[in-house]
Amino acid sequence: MSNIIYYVSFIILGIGIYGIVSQKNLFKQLISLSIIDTAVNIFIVALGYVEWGEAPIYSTITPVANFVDPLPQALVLTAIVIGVGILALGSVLLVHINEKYGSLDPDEIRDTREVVE
Amino acid sequence: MLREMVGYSLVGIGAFFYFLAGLGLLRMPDIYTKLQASTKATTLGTFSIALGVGILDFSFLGKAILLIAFVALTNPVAASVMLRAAYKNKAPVCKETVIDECGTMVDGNGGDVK
Amino acid sequence: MRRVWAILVAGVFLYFLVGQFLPIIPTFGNVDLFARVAFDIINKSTTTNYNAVEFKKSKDLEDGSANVVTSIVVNYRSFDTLGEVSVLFCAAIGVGILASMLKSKKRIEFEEHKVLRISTGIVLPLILLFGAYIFIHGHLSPGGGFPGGTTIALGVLLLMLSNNEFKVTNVAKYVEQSAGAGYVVIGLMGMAIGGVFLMNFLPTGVVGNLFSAGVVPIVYTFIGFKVGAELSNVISDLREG
Amino acid sequence: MIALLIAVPLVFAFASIPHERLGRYFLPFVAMFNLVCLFFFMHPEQILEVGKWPAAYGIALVLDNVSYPFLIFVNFLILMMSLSATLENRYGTLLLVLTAAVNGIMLTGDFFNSFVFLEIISVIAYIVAAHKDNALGAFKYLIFGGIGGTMYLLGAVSVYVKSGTLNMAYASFITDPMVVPTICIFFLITFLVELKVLPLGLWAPDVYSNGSSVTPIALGSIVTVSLVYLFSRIFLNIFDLPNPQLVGILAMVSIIFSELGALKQKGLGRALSFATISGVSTVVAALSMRESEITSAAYFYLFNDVVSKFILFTLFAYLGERGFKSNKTAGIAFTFASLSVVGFPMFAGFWAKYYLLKALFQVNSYALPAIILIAAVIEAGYLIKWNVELWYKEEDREKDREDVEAEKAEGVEEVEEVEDFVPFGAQVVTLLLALTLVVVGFMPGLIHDQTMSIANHVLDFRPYLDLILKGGM
Repeated sequence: MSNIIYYVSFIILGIGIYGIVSQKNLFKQLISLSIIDTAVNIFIVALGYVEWGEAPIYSTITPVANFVDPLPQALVLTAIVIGVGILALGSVLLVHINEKYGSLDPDEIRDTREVVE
Repeated sequence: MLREMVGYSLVGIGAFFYFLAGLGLLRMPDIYTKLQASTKATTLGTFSIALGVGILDFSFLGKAILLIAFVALTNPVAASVMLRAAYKNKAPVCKETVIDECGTMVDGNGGDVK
Repeated sequence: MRRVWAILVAGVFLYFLVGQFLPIIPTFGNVDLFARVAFDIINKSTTTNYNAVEFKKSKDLEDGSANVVTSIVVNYRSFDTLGEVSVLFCAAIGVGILASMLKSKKRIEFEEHKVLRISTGIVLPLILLFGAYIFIHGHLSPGGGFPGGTTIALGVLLLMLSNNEFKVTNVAKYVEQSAGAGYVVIGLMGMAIGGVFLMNFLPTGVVGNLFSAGVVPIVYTFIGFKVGAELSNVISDLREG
Repeated sequence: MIALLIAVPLVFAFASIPHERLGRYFLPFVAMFNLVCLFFFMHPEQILEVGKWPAAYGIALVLDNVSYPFLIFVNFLILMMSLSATLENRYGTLLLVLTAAVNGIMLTGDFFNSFVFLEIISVIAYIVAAHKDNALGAFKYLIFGGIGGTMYLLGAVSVYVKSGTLNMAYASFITDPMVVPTICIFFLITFLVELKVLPLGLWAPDVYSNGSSVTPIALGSIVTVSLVYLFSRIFLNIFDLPNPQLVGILAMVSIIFSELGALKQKGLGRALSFATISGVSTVVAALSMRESEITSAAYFYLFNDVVSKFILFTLFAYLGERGFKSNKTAGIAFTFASLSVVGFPMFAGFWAKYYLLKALFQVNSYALPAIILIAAVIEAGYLIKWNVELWYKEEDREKDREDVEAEKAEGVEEVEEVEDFVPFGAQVVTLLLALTLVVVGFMPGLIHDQTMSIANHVLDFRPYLDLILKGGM
């Protein structure tokens, strides 16, 4: 039962994968990708939790170390920034697709393509 | 003792306003009334919760007042901008609407405006 | 049919995660910090012997930032951060390239809102100040270059939403250039002074002071400027088309 | 000192932001600088602990006998690409960062660091894939690559949980038979996506066939070589590949389907893309065997495949609708490259297939050789068909002129000399590479000695471990 946060992040991950495979709309696929990112980030932060540990910052409240593992947090910081970059890139690609084919649905795109080519 | 009573009752009032906001979001018929309910409540709710916590813990009072100032500065503007955007995009009005002061909405009596 | 496939794929994956992966990771909260490198990083004793660190007392440690996450991000694993900056940099360039390739070069125009415009005048300096605060205090409190830069870029976004004529000028590009090159140059300075790339060559000071942690605040300031300029460029590219 | 290989391209990339065209002039010089540094100032077996933090805490860059030849090869390819491809505005800057990233992914000895470099490479790959208005293909790649990247992150983090550090050498201490396969599956998914083994590599044909001279070369040659390096580092050097049969079967199925796909295609671009998939799948199938002769042959195969596909794709990009009648140099290079892909004697490709088959027969493996031979026959079929078609193509001058006029009317003023359509740089580069293939065809020892040395080093993890443990923990 203590592992519930792992299960939660796995379920979010499963939702993301389900979304990518089941959804036709390309924008929804991008959102699903971002959901997967989020799930993995939650999971990684959870991996570093030490019971009764505090946020890993030396301050007036916590002058001596009794911290959770800070390294996964640092990794997640990097992963979040990378995720943002990919999300921005994906959305501008979608703007392109929408301009070229007038739709974000693969079926309609295929029809337009056949007409064009 | 008095301090705690005042503080907790302020926090309680804030929580009540948040509850009202949630209720308004569920019960109100269109976006204008929904936003009206939720912004009023969140602004006031945030004010009184921040003030309540500030009174409970005096070292936080300065920060609480600052917080209130920022919320007062931003929240109404955000709500106004959102409503304006909804209005410009001709979001549908509920049937009970009587007055449209800007006068650009097609049908004063409401109904689904496309 | 698609849904069946999707449920199948997600199910297989979940089965793998729960059945294979979950048993090999420690249960939530039961982490043996001693077995991980993070333990020595928290105590700032990867090269020296173990000594408990105390806030505002410990002096001249190998790494002086009070925020341990920052000391990992900008000091112990600074090379990762250099890569991270490059990822964002490439994404920004990509958005620029792709936005300039769009056929409809129509700028997004709108009517200005007086209330928004006036209140922006009041709020914007506060937002910029807050962004600068976040990245300057990155080694003392939660925050750092990336959130700080994002906050600044949000200020630019607010300005853009409230003001129809506002344009991000070429200055943003020069800021981006000099801040990005500055980070690498700091790394190369470490190479010139200490012989190793990205070395922390300044004195680290007392844990918890503003002027401490050596190059960490400087690097975070560079990152803040770079991310702010970069994201402003992204926003402006998307608007100008 | 090793860090210069990464720092210098990055500085130039950052410096070229405000001036859009600057990056593309920097690129050849930076690649030259890297090559000179590698040849004259660096030698294998050295380690750099970035920021002076000992290996397990910080990030260690390692230059050893495996990464050294790979680095030289990749930087050579980048130099060749910078001379042959037409780079539009800002692509130069991107490729500078790509140079830094591929050098980084080969030097780094840290899982998370390699994830970061992998993501830089992927982000650049998505942008480059969208070249020539191919946003749909790029988006497909983005979705596949995004999942792959996430899996790599999960793998890296599980290494951290199990070994307490992210260092690759320390990760080789994980020997628990329960744990290693699970970690490896995460990494494997990434590599199946990025090395385009078929079920997960479905994005590749759309991306490679967009008709630009940058995309297939940057992705198909440079990125592929660096990822094959990472594949061998993780699965041959650090961990043992847990279920090689499965990978082998996947790769073999991928070879068959990609060759059939290539046969079916009407356009040359898509046919070549499928041929690339088949080539890389062969390398993956051979590498999964974990045997030194086979590994060496696989690297030889990779060399031949990458160089000849470089030539084919470059010429395809400039060819457009025309044939070889007006440009014999390009035609000769194209024919040489296709003969080498097929494995005609006197070319490097012959030796690649010969060594591979010989090594496979020595370990009594017959399924893969059969598939390789079938694939070679199919490849011979469609490549010779295309060669004949292009050599005997009657150039439709009327149509060309109409095209030119139509383009002029649209305001594009580039395609004017119909006579000499391949730029001078591309002609020289492709001819040079074609001659390299011939030279290697006569003297296979040149490459074979190198690949043998790589194979022997990559299959023995102790030198690598010693190099990093030198400082001690």
